[in-house]
Amino acid sequence: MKAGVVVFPGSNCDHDCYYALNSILGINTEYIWHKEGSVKGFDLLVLPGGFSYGDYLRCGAIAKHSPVVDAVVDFAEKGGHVLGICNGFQVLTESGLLPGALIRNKNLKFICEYVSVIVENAKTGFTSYYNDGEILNIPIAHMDGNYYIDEKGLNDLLENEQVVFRYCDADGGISEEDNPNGSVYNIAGVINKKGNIMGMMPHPERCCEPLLGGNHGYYLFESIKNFLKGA
Amino acid sequence: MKVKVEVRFKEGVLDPEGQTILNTLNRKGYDFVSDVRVGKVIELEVEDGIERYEQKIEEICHSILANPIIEDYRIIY
Amino acid sequence: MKVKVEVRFKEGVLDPEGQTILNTLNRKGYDFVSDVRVGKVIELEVEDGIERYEQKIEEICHSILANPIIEDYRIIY
Amino acid sequence: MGVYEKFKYPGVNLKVAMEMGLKEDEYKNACDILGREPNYIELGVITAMWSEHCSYKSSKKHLKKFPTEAEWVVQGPGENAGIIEVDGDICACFKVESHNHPSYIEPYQGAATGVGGILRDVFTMGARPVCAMNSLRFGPLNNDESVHLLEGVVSGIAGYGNCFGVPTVGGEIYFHETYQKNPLVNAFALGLVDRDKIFYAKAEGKGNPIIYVGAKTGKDGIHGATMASEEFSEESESKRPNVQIGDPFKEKLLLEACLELMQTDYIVGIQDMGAAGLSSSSFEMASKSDTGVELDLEKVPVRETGMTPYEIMLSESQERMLLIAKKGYESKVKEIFDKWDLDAEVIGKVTDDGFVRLNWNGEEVANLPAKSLADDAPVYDRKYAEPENQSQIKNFDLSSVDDPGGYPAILARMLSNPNIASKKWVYRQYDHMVQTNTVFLPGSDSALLRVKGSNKGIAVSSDCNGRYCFVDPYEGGKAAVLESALNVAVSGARPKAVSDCLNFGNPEKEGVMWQFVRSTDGMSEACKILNTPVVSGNVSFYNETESKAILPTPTVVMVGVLDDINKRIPSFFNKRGSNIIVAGN
Ligand SMILES: Nc1ncnc2c1ncn2[C@@H]1O[C@H](COP(=O)(O)OP(=O)(O)O)[C@@H](O)[C@H]1O
Repeated sequence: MKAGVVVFPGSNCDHDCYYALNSILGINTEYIWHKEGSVKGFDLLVLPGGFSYGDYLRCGAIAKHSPVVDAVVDFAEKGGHVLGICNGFQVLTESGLLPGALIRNKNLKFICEYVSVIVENAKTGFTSYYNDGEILNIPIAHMDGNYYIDEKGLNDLLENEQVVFRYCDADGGISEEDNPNGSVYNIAGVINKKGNIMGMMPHPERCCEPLLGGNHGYYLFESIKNFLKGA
Repeated sequence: MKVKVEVRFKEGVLDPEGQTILNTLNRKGYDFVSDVRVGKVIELEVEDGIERYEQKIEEICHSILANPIIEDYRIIY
Repeated sequence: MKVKVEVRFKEGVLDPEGQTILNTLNRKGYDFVSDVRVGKVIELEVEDGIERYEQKIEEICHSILANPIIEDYRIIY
Repeated sequence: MGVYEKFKYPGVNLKVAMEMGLKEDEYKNACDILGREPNYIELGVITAMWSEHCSYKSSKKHLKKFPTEAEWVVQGPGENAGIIEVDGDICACFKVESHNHPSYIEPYQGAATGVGGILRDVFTMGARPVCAMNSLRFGPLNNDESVHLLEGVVSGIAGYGNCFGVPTVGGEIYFHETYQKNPLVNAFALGLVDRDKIFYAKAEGKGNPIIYVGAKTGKDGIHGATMASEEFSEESESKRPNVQIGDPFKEKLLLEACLELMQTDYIVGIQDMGAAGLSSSSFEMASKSDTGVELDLEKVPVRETGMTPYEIMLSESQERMLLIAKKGYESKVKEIFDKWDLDAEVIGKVTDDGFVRLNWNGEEVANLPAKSLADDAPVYDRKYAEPENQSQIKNFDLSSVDDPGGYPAILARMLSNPNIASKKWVYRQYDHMVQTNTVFLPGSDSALLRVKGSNKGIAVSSDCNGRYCFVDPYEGGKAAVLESALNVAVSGARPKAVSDCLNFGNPEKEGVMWQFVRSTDGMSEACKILNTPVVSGNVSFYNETESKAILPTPTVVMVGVLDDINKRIPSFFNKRGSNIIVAGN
């Protein structure tokens, strides 16, 4: 398989995603420049974290107008697998590939720390190496990670098992207290109905090695690598 | 000439910045304020002859300046 | 009743957000736009009888809503 | 009509020069060097260049005593940042710098642009920044002003560093009443660079083009360097320059474009535009290389119409660089900056006559000898003397402190003191993990980074106890070096070199100057004994408001190298049942 990491001006987790995919998981990986109009030959696209276009106007709002995003949309519509992490998740909601929107954290501050999230759906291509109900220790680092969706939208998500990760406490308990940013239903990550586009605020690429304090993120990449094996 | 666009959260979407300002105001004793909503105002400097551009400005607002899932906009000429 | 306050960068102060939006608009072919400035609009819901509060609202703008060193504000009743 | 009539620049005499900030003898000295009176633009340039901030005129003499050499030192003081060897060809490039005055005026932007400035210092040398730190001082948190400053500064640092994508991996923060109207914001950055890819501020090769890259020039911070060299007063409030606004997004693009350019062989030298903007960058490049430069100021990209040559020379707009390309490669350079959507404009060329010549639409508006202005900048041997009440301060009677009632109460009081309490509120706002190198997160004694492609690690700690320094500046200076070295050492790393930021009051006062001299004596002593040379640093004087000086605060940032990242030692208890051993006395 071959993975591509999209680079927008202002992306700053592009190197980290590349390192995780290429050096740690041994996946053949290339960068894709935002002015590229085509993404042929890739099996997985990763939209990395950072501040595309300075996050001016709204996070992800300007990146959505890059030529590469048209190509990403096309790729996704044809069933290609896309993972948006943090700013990448924001780009996916802005461009309508995933439902909902990400607004300013309820405390209005940037938050960088390890949090606990519970795996709500381990049946996706991105999460098959986890178990339902498993608790992951994984870092977040964002200013606008407060997931918003209206009630009807939320019901749709629940009905179709599209909520993949939720913020929780160390034992998996879910309350407002363990919701770092104010997200509706403590949502930390969602997937589209078809199961090929996932967005998440936590950074799996930051916890792929014990040296950095944890490797729970490793298994997410291992899942998708295995899922796309032979592709 | 200038065109102003006001973008703000739809009713029903929580506005954390507005809430924080409201709390500050009330804490400081300005209790005649009962709600605060924060939005953006984007001022565009455009060529004269606005009639020609009205549709395009609408397009800009819809596709770039506002996110219709959470925001409303208003164009002020 | 509602009072609106517009806050924006003073003339001459760099507005990186406005510049970035301008570049995007031009790149997308909206080249009739020659400048963009971004500000905030803050809507306060206040008790009726605004006359009593005018001075306090001025105070709020000056000390909380705007940063007079880099921003100007305008109150719209 | 010539430029001088057009822009109505006043004639120059001693009075005008003094109003701008030059001292009488400095003005005379300038006239001697030129062999004539300077014109108005020249005067502005000289005043900025000779400001305390740019010229180190009060500190130069004393900084000489720092040890600056060791086998592993690749670049000592005098460049944009210092460089040491980490592992073979992999080198670390670092520096700490103050942004105190701007942060008091506008905490968010002041701190943000402080971070931006130090990052540029590091990447102008070819290094990709891999971590940032900061050392902060505020008044006690019992009043709105301090809270406002703290919140603004912390979010400014976060706003800039997070967007730029450099992890802010640690720092220190301390509260004391003397910082109430003089908060300190010292920003540190460290980058990695290969030994053969280090770049210098060289303007060599007659006829080589001088290219301006990055953001456009606006009226930001004109005379900022001069302001940073004065005490705060009502009057300086009114002279306040336009606040500089940082654009971390643009800086990130500038970083990527510069590093991409540095992989080519199109360029000869590069220098960031920091304090005193185009003035100091062009002079430094010309004087260091014994060449000259000629600039056509009307070609400088500007943000506003109607900017004058004077304003262009003194603007402190952020996110700009000056680079010298090889002749014939102009369009290649432009191509790279185009790719990153940045301006790149040829604004002049290198000459060989030793002068900096400034033109405006063909008219020569200034002509200054580069080397003599730089080398003959004033140097002061300021008087210093121990303050009369120093022994009283030193012989403070500890028994006069009230006893809160037993150890539990003492512990509770200590832990609730903001100086000792957890700093999580601060570092939670900083992205401290981006780039996936941070092995010890904030909350540890020192930050520890792994170096991709090497087995080694880099440990960094920033420390200074201003109260020690106040009681005994000599011992305090020593202690600052020692504390930071110990913090680095307990992670398992060997302390290697220091960058320092010397924050003091008004050096024209003998007591303040005494604190400065004694602190730096102490630091030198400790650095010599530990064999940790000083490779970069910065001096910030005039940290006084209404004649009250801050505590002497010589911030020390120690950088150490851990030979095997697997042999690191965390600073927390790891297992129940471990033995606890106290070492030392
Ligand atoms: N301004 C700051 N920015 C980032 N981290 C900070 C800051 N101030 C303190 N820290 C972090 O908080 C932790 C505790 O700091 P401090 O109380 O100074 O510790 P110590 O006294 O052990 O040196 C350290 O890891 C330090 O890096």
